[in-house]
Amino acid sequence: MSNFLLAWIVLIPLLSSAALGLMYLFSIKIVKIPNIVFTLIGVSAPFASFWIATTFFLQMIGNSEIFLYKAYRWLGVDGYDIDMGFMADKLSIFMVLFITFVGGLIHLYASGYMKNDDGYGKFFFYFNLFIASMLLLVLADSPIIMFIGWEGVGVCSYFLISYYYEDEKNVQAGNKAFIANRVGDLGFIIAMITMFYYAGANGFDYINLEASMASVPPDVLTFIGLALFVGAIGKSAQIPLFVWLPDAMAGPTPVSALIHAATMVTAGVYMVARFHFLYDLIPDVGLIIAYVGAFSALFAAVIATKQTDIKKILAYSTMSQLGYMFIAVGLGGYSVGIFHVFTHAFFKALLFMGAGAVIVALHHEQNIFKMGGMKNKTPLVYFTMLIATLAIAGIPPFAGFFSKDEILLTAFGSGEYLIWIMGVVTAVLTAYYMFRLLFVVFHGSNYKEERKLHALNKSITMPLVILAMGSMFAGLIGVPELLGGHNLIGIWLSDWRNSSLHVAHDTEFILMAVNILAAIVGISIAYKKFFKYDMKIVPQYEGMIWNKFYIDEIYDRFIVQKIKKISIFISYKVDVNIIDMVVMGLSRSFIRGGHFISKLQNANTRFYAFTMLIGISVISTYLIMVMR
Amino acid sequence: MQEKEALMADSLLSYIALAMILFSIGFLGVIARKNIFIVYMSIELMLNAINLIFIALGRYYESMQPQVIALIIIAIAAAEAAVFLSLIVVLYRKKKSLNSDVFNVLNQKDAAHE
Amino acid sequence: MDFGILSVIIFLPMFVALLMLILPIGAKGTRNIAFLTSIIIFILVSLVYYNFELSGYMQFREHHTWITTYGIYYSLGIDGFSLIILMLIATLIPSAYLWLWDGRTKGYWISMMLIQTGITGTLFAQDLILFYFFWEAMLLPVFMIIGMFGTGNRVFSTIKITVYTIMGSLLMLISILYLGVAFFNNYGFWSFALNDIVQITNLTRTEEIWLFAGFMIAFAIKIPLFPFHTWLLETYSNSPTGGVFLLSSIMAKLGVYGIVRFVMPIFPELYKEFAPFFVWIGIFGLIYFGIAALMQINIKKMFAYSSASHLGFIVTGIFSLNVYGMTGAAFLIIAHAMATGGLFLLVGKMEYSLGIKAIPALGGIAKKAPIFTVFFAIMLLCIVGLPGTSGFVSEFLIILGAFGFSPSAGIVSAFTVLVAASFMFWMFQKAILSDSGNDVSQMKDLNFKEIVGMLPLAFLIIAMGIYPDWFFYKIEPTIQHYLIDILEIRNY
Amino acid sequence: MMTPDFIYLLPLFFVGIGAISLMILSTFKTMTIRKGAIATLLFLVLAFLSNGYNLNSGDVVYSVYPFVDIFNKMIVVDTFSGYFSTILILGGILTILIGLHYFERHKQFTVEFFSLFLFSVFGMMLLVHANELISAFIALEIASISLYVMIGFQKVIDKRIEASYRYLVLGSLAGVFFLLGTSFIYAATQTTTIGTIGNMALNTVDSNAPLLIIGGTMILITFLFKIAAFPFQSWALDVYDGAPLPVTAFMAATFKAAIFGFLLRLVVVDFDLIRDFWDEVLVYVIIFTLAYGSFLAIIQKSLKRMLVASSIVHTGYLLIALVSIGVIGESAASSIIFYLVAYFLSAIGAFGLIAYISSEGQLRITYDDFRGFAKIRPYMAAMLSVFMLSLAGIPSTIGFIGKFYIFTGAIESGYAILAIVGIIATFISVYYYFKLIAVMYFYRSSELIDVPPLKGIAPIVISVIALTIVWGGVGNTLVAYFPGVDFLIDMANLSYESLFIWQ
Repeated sequence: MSNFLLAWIVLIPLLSSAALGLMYLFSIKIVKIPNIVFTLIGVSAPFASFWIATTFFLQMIGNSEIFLYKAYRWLGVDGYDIDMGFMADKLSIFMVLFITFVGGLIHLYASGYMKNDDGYGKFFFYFNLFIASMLLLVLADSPIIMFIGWEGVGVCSYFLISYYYEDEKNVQAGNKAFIANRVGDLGFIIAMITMFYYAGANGFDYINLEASMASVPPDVLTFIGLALFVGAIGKSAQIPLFVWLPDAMAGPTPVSALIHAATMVTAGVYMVARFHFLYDLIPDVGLIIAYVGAFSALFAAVIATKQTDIKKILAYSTMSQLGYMFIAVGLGGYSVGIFHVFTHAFFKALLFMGAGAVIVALHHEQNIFKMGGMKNKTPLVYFTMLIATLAIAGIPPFAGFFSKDEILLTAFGSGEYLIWIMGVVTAVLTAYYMFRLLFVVFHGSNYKEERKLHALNKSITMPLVILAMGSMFAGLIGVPELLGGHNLIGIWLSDWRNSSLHVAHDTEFILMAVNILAAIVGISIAYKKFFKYDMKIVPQYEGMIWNKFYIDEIYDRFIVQKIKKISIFISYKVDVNIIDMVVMGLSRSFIRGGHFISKLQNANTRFYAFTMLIGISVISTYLIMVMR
Repeated sequence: MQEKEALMADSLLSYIALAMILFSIGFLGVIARKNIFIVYMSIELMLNAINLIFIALGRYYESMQPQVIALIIIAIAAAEAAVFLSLIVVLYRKKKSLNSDVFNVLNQKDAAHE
Repeated sequence: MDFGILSVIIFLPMFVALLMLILPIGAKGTRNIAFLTSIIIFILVSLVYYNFELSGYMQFREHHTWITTYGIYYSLGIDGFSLIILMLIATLIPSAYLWLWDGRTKGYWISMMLIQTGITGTLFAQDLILFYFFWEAMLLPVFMIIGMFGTGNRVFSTIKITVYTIMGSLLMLISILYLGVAFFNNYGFWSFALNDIVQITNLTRTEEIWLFAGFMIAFAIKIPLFPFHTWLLETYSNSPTGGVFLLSSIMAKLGVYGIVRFVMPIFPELYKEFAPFFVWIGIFGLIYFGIAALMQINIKKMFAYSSASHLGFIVTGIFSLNVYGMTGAAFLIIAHAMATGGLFLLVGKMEYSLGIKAIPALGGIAKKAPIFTVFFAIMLLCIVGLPGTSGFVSEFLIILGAFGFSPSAGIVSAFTVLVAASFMFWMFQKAILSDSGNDVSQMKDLNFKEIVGMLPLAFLIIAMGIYPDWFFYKIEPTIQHYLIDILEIRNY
Repeated sequence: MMTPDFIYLLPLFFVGIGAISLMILSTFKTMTIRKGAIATLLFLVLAFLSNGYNLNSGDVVYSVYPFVDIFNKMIVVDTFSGYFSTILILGGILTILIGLHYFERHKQFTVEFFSLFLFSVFGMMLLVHANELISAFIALEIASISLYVMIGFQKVIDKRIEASYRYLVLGSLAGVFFLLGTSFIYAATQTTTIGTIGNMALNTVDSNAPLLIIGGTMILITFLFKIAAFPFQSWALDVYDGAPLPVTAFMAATFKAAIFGFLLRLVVVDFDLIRDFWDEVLVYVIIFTLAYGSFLAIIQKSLKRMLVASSIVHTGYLLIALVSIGVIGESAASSIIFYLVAYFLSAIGAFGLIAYISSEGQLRITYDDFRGFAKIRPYMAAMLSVFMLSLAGIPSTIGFIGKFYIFTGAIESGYAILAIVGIIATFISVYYYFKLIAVMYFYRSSELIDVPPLKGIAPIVISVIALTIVWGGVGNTLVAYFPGVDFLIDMANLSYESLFIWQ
């Protein structure tokens, strides 16, 4: 069995990234290397991984075999081994497939988008490194190996967000992302360590953990579950750690498309699904997850309705969609969640790339109210965007509809009506703000200046088309039985399926209708307000929503500034004025004592004789006392 | 016989008491008097007090040894006297004064000079 | 009489240094010979490493009487724990020499060689007086190198570190003498050899606590642990690159080494009894120094705080009384030494060519010096403890150990993932990446020698992150030996 | 083997004859300083050789009373005295060798100075040979009086005269107490011979015991004064500071050794029962001495005064060992002897080197005068650093070994508190010793640049001393068949044993 190929799925992008990095340094230091070389290596890597993954996929069809490959003993302390192991089961291989596929397309897109950037090679170095880490995250067979990938994607996203590092606020955005992720990682590590001590007795890979999970006391399980979920929150930008995601849009658009829409942010969802054996045992934690998801979804959707920066809108919508996914996984419908991850990857990547195309065409203009009328100027972009928007809004038969419908079905079916209501409201809002964007950008007519549009070359448009296909038909693999399809994704991920919910068919129909209705309502509101949208001046928003509920400011005021104050207090007050004072004060007191003593050295013979007399008398008195 | 012993002991004690008084006077002189001549004389006084003790002891023990010691001490005192007097001369030449308190260039306040 | 390879490793640099001192050779010649010496020593050390057997006991013993009357022996030996530090020294010093290559005077090189002698001697000594001997002797060249080649208020900081450190070591000396006397009263003959001292049985508990304190304070000052750290800032920010490099990456670790080598075997009971205290001191230091580093303007002071924070973490590891924590500590000693050492070298270059240490006055380095930035980033990520670098493995293990010691300690110590990241990335952004309009045109990128010098560090950092196991197997028996034979903890 | 008594007295004889003959020679006009120095050296070397012969000839440990019928056991010649005579004669030789340059440069010195010098050496040697209180007093006075004169020899300089005067007054004051003590002891025991006193003291009536104790204490007070221990230390700073540098070196290095030589003999042999009364006093004396010396030394600007103040501290260390004699006789006594050697070497090296440096027109007094000295005279700076390290007791110098013994002995005899106080004093001393090294190495050069070049005998001697110090620190009989630390310790032990041959 050619299990070692699993390692190569990760290894190929890793090696190519290493090669790219060295070549980049070489090219900036010694002799320029033409971009085409970088392009070939960089773009081919994910597709190669995709091809290998496909072979495994094909082997898996029909049977529920799990491929394991232990490359080497990563860490062996005291007879306890942790292996650098790779595991391909249906979940991970499924993830790998669309990560490599969408990732490859985005590489392709980036090769066109970045072609005039002088850091071209560096960009692909980061991109491949990111793909490698993401694949490691997905394919890892133990939490700790997963954590390596987990952090790898984090640092890649840091470097890619602060890609244009000359501008300070980009780097700050990167820092923000990294720190927020780190807060999550803190939870992850704590969870991992706890798991190690309570369940790691006979092996730390998922299989053994799953086996020994039952023996863990329930409160510890809850603790682990919550801590893990903190990690997921950090990665997937849910309340309260979502603040980094909007700022992360500072990076180049392909980065936003790949990392902050399609792959990395969904790692949290994947992790919850991966640890389903844990979360199955603690449904109440699952419920918390679902509520957090629902709140985040609603919250982000509300904020998105007032944003003017096209990428920010998409960022918030990403967060909102992630909220949907967490609703699903929280309620045990892991397969549903993954399904939405899958579809979302397509249409969200597509949206970002379309937005990127528009931005490029308009010479890096990002405010939607400075755009308009793109429909005629870039029809292809328009149509692809339209498809994607329909998909995200949840209009059948586009991809988004099925997954979202299943999520809401899960919510309703497991009796969490509050969550369900929030989901529906979110759906309305989603449709509203997405079409608002679409109308303003493509139908609106306040892009007056007649500058020549920036041309879009093949490598940008082609991925658009492919992804458009994806977002049109990706949903079809999950058509519910109800509509005569048989839910392939559900069958494929049968182990991750929430078997415990049974909803009557007519209820299901009603729910579907509600969803479609919600979408239509949203679209019609958007149509009313923004179709044929024409205003001479860019609207200035104020208020809570426009200011994102002041969350950033609150964090800054109540956390960052406080810590800075403490830091200054410690390093400039405590250390200098207290601890060092003690040390130096001691030495100074010695000097002072010396100066005092030296008064006795007054060079007066009679005084010296007198001191002698005193000394003698003291000693003699002592002797007499002793001899008594 | 016994009375003699006792008598001698008493007289010895009185001698020693006298010697100690002289000794203390000498010491006080060294401390109290400014004039270096008198300081010198006080020291001589102390030495002689000790001579007195030795001689009294010699009489008490009826041995010659203390007498010899006393002589030796006198000799040493003479040697010291030589040095002392010459120093007094030099000091007087320098400061035109016999007040011992004026010789204080070595005090800590303005140390660091040669 | 026969001197083994260890003696050669100790005294070769010293003899070379003295020779240089006498011979009329210029700075350049001295430098070349110093570099050659370090290479030879590296070869010798690799021989030692190769021949080192997998056991927790002392190897390569050398045992000669030195001062017979008082049973002071010239006694050397290494076990796994010293071995890795030895490997570290032998690897770091040639790279450091490559970095200090240009513009250093003769005295600088001689001091460096003498420091090397002191360090290795401290590492090998198996006799308390001999240890103290090297421990102090190591201080003098440091005193010289900081005072003569330092910057800023160097004389003050030199006197401060010297007096401060000597205060600690004098307390240790008193404890050593007391132990020697106790041994004499116990067995009727004098000996200061570690193997004999550990057999003392006639100490009352009070005495033991005092002696323990004497040792611990000496080492705590060297490390430095929480209340004894105020010498750190001036010294680090004022000392020259070579000095701060050795101070931060090796000597601080020798404090930890001293705890493991002497305090643990001599006072095993107290070691176990006070373990919680030191674990928490370490964690407290980790967070305290981490927060203190947050707002430092002077980049060297920031690194000073950060290494103090990591050393606190190391202390947590060695006191966690289980194999994970101790192995992690040993691993972090190496990882941190390489990362911090590399960072100080890089910063030293920056200071050398730009003449500024203040973070706000920097910025835009990345554009000028990409390779510099790449290495800087690697070291930084190791400090931050990113998976894939050696930093993560060690931090993970120490957290594991701390958790095994007490879950609360484990959870608190997990905050290390936040501590370093918070200020390191801020510094990276301000000083290296973002272009804040300062004139950094003087900044040169690394030349060939510097790249060669930095490569082994970077390579090891990454290799130890990706394949840590390969670096463990020589040390693990030693840790087991400590735990099972010395501390007699079987079920950790 | 048997040697005629005369041989035993040869060292004393040579020095005494030398003193007298130099006094005669000094009347000749043709006699220059250099010639006088050479003559002095000649006699000292003769004494040294004969003394070495005594040490090596015969048994390892020997003790004889030469010419018993004449001297009646007033003078003893044993390994102990031989060992100390070695130190003293060596001190004399080194002082002359180092100070020669100084004596030549400063006009006021004449050949009589050397005669006085030899007299003081003679007195000190007599002191360590003395086996009887009065002869000890005579020896003490010979040494002191000639020192009084030597100090005031440059009578044009105020401070010399004053120092001499102060020393004279206070010294004779202290001497009187010695005599007082002697008289009490005689009253108690009817003898002044060491050894007999002890025996008498054992079987004397109790009513006499207080006399004995008070007398002993009075003698102790004299010696505390001479070694500048706490309540009697005030003179030291002035006198040493006022004296010419070579004389200061001589006093600091050798006189202290001589005093301790006799004190040790007295205490070890005779005053067993008195010692118990002293111990508690001495503990306080030590603590105050260390504190006083440290406090004084830490604020000095003048290097000379700093060294003097620190010599008070070293007195404190020596007294620590003196206290611990009560419990662990041998090791404590030998630790005193060893430390005396260590301090002797360091002090004579430091003072001598400074004397040599400031023998030119411009004088280097304060720390600041030594700024950047390493740039001008690297080798001298290195030597000076070695002496400072040795005084501070940093490992790899003999000073460390000395401190090591003292503190070990203190702990062993249960005076851990004294050891800690000593350690603290050491810790403070690190500050003021290292300050000099820092000043010499870490600063740009100061304006004082005219330093005598490394020529003449003095630098060689000083460097030899420096090497000896380092060798004494790391010396190991296994490294080479060359006397190292062990050798010194064995010598110390032997000389200690020799005290008990007749008891």
